[in-house]
Amino acid sequence: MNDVLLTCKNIEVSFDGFKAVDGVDLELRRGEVHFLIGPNGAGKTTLVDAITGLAKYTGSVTKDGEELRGKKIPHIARKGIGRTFQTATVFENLTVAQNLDIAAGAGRSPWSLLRRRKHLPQQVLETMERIGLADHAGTDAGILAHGQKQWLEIGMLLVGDADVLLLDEPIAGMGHEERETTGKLLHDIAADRAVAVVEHDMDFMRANASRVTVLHAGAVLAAGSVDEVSTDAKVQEVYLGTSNAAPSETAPSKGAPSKDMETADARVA
Amino acid sequence: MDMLVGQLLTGLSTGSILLLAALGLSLTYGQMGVINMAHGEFIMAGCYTAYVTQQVIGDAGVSLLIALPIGFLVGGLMGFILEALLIRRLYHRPLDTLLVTFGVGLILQQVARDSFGAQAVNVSVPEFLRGGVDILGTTLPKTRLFIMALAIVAVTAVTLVLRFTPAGRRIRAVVGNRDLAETAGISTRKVDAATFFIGSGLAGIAGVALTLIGSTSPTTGQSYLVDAFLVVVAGGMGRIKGAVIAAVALGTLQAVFETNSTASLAKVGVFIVIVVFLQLRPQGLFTLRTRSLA
Amino acid sequence: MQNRFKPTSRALAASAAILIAAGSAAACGGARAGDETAAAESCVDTSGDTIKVGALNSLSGTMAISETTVNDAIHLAVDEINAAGGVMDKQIELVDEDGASEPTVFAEKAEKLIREDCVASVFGGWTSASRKAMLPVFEDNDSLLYYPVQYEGLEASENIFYTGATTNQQIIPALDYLAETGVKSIYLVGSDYVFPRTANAIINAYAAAHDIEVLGEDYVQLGGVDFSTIVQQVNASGADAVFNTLNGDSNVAFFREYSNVGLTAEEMPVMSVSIAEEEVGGIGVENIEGQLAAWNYYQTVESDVNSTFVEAFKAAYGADRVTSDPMEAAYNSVYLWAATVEKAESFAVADIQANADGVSFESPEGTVVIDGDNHHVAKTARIGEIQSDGLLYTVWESEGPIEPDPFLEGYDWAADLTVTE
Amino acid sequence: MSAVSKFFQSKFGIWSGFAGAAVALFGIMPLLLSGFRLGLFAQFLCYAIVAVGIGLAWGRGGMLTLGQGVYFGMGAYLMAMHLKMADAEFRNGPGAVPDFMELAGIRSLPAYWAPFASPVFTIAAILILPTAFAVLLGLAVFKRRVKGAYFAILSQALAGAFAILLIGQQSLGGFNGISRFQYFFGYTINDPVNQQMLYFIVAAVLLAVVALSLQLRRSRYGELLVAVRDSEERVRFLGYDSANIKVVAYAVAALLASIAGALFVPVVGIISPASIGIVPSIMFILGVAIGGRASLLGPVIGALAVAWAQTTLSEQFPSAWTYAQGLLFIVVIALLPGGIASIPALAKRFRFKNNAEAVEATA
Repeated sequence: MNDVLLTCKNIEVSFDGFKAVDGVDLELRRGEVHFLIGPNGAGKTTLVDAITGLAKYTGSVTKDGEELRGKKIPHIARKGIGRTFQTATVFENLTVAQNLDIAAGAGRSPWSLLRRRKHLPQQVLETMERIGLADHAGTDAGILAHGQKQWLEIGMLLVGDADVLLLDEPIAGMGHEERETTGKLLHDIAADRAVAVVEHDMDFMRANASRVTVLHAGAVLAAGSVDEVSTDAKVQEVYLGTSNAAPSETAPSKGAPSKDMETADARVA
Repeated sequence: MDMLVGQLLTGLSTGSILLLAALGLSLTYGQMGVINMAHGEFIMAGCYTAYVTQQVIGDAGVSLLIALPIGFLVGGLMGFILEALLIRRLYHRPLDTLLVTFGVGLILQQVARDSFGAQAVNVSVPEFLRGGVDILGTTLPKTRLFIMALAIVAVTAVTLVLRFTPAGRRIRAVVGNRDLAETAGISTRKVDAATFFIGSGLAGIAGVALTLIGSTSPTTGQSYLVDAFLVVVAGGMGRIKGAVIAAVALGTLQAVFETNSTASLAKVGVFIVIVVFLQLRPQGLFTLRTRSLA
Repeated sequence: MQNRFKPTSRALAASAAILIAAGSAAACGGARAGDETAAAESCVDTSGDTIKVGALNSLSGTMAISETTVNDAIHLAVDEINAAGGVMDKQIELVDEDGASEPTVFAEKAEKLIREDCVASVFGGWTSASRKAMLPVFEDNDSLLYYPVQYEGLEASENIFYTGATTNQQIIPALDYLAETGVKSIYLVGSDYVFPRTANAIINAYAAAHDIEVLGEDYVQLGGVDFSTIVQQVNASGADAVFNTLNGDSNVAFFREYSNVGLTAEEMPVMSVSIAEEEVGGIGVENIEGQLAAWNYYQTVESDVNSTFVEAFKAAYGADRVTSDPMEAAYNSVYLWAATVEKAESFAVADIQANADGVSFESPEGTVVIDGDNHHVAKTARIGEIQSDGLLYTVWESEGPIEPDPFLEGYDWAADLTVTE
Repeated sequence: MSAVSKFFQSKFGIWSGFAGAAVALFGIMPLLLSGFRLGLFAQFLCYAIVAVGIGLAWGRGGMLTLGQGVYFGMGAYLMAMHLKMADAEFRNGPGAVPDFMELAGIRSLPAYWAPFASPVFTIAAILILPTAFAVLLGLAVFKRRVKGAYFAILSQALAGAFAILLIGQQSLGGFNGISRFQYFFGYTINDPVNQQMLYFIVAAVLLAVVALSLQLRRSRYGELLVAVRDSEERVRFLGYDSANIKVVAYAVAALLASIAGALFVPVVGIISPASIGIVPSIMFILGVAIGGRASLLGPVIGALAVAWAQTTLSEQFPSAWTYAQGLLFIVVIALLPGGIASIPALAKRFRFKNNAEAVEATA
């Protein structure tokens, strides 16, 4: 179960001389829900950008032995690396089924693209069940609830056969029940995939992380299990010493997640 | 050698005209991400401002100097109204803004036609700008030197305002990161209005100045607009420095093409150069925001 | 659901296909190349006490500036003729159409005037493009167009009467004048379209035969307003004169640049063929004073007919209005048509064509006479100088009307230029 | 979904829609309109064909192409060259110089004209050349991720440059363009029966083009195109090369414009740079916007409506028409971005909202 799906070595990203990511090593393994946490500006999203081909970097990202640095975004996506965005990005004018069908078809031949869809592919139907949107197949994605959009976006990665999922704040704006469902979904899909989650919500992290990497100022501060990380002195210093900085980075729209790591919410835990 | 100097000077002169026409456009694009197709008509409004001022005052020299600030106000006010009535409401629809402002331009042209007649009107060149000056064997009309000077003044003024005044800092903050600026307590709405006022006012000034060398008719703005757009496209939208370099480069290119072939082919040549240039430096990449794709 | 409807939808598809096929088959019976086709039947109604004619000018778009004045002149002539009793005792009813400055619209509206409004003839057109667009319409429907603007020649249609100057009534006299005044070298500047290109071809041939050196030939696109490079080159060439075939707004920019670099009419006169009284205002008299233009008519032409015409025009349209060559030619064209109708005692196209030769009119520019062979008009050529009041004054005029020669067949040096149809 | 729209989305509905349109175009219109008006209508139908392409590229694909005049012009000039060659050949034998060239002083046929004596070559050129040009330009632009307003401005500059280039070409009639065509593939154009045939051809092409557009919209490609319009980056992160998707729609739009231009020439009898520059190109957009850019029939209806209004209104009120055009741009795009086609849906939503409130009130 411990096979490594994605290996990042010494990733560096700089914008105009400012190093947003400064020598990060990361391994994503099948079966794990790997949380990336850290204060604002720690380089979490930038790291995801680098892996998915959006930001230029030095260092190396390999998957199945192939070096991905310098490859184009669509190529990396077809290698099985999928990502979501902080604001759920789905095709609002298309239905749930259409969204998933598009996501399932990146390898389709031009000829089949030009024909009408006769019936939905099996994996689309299965995924709709899995993300709880089977009843909404014909609903325009634009009128889905906030949380449903995020599930749909995850679903789109699933039907596209991505086995490395990079999720950027997947529970932003979700209520308690939705979080719980999302947590279950993450573990469910991580069974045969590697899942990385960029998240600020510490309760959610505690409840769901199989492994945690803490980033600070573009570098890895600590890595390990939840317990290892939460007892790490450096981490406590970063989070407690600047206790205002960490939570405030989460967008105001997120509601008010618990302020620090110690006050665990019973219902989620 | 003389030939080359002549072409360079002509290029500089054409470039400064392009720059005057494009400066405001570049500013408003950088600020709000919208293309204002009525910009040409703001230039035309500046032309007619010069005409009316001269009709009222009589003396060509005095009226030119008075018309410059009035033209700025007239253009600026038109831009301010356009921003408040339409552009603000179409904020997330840049392509629609482009078409809507095209409609505004059509109407403004017809208004000019109905109030001043379709025939071009004459704005006299003041005595002190008549004639030419010999520079390195090339005669440059004084009017063109005046426009060059005006372009330099305008660019300097805009740069200084952006850099050293509180309002300018706010504008730069919004151009840099709109959301962040908003969180920092800057009223982006007010800044938008101010930028549009300044950008359109620059069009008004350009209009006043262009009466010195061109015609003043309802379609005057159209003849500058496409070239101005190309300057903005090539210079990188919203970058004053880019606009300056692009204007001068395009002006020189135009002059060189024109000397060696025909003026018509020069236009086509410039277009091809821009498409090739965009292959090397596509701007689409810089506009992408990574955190959200909305 | 879908299955149940399938047979029906097939049937519908089939019926649609049959319909299309039937429609196309019915259409295939049309005339093929080489077949003799009868021209469309004329629908002109000559039974009442009015007769309809059309005026087709650009009332909107870029050409509206010039063409509305022509429209005014046509209206003036029609009103005068009606006041004097009409044509063959019928009042003229004028149908206005807007060519919108677009050749396709001219073609479309010409067809409408002929086929829907059933006009006896049409007056109008300005640009060569509009005339070329209308020409097939008038030929196909066998109707008549009176075209009032000077043009590049090399055309003679049975269905068009050209009442403006052709090249030998404007460009060649202008060159003669320049040669007479001792010009030995010229520079050619023009807008990039057919008239300047044709004119410059003629000028080059003339220059070669008359020992005049052509020092340069430059074109800007229509509407182009940047003349820095061209004026630099003109200035550097040191030519004795400039021959200007620019059009519209380009003239404004050109003359401003020209006077801004310090060039004057004394040093290097500019002979223009597209600047009339109305354009002078926009260019600014101070930029163009003393420069030359070649036309057949100026508002200042001294004759009783002209002073009556100018007075009538100002009375009808305002004292500040000026009259110009194309307006006068359009005004003439209505009278020439009326005179031809009276002579033929018929409104029919064939009768007008048969009787046109020799029809004359005492016009503001002097006597004009229709040439029945090429449908052009004999006209007096005049060189004018622009003076400080913005008007043009005759400095030279031809001895009497010049016979039109659209294909320049009477000029040996032009033999290489022209082809006869 | 209302019963009506459901009906028209069913197979039967689509077929009967096409059959109805065919009956109207082939049966009713020729009876209703005089020969002249029918010719005018054929001209409008040509604009409608362009509009279908713009609807695809802009409405579905989000590419605001302000330069469709370029492709319209290519098709038109290619066809005009053939017609002129055929005319000249008929009058003066093979290799003869078309009449307008004689007048421009061109004595021998330019080499690039020669192949257009062949009708097959001409038709192939009309279909292939503009499309290939659009593919090349599209790849150059979209691969480098030039989009949005940048693309709009570039396409507009292209139209400007193209018109200027044409004006400078005396061997293509320069500013005057090419006019005076006698024969259309052997048939005399100036013959009422043949003019009706031309109209039928244009109408049939329009129906075919609408069918093509319908198929593209309903295909997976059509969904993908909308996805690219709404969120191009998301599509790329799903593993698609979005540039290719856009290029296809752009090229199809170019192809349709070219076909429309080719038909325009025999119908109207003239093509000149005035019909293809910046302003005509942006006017193509107006009809599409008014009708409803993203709908199937909206662009067709909008293009017909604008062309009709232009012809009738500008006769009576030339200056008022310019105001109307400007106002239409502002009002339709700012207030009714979905165009006429969105009115039923808006009305329905309004009714639905009222009903829902009523239900809530009683509950």
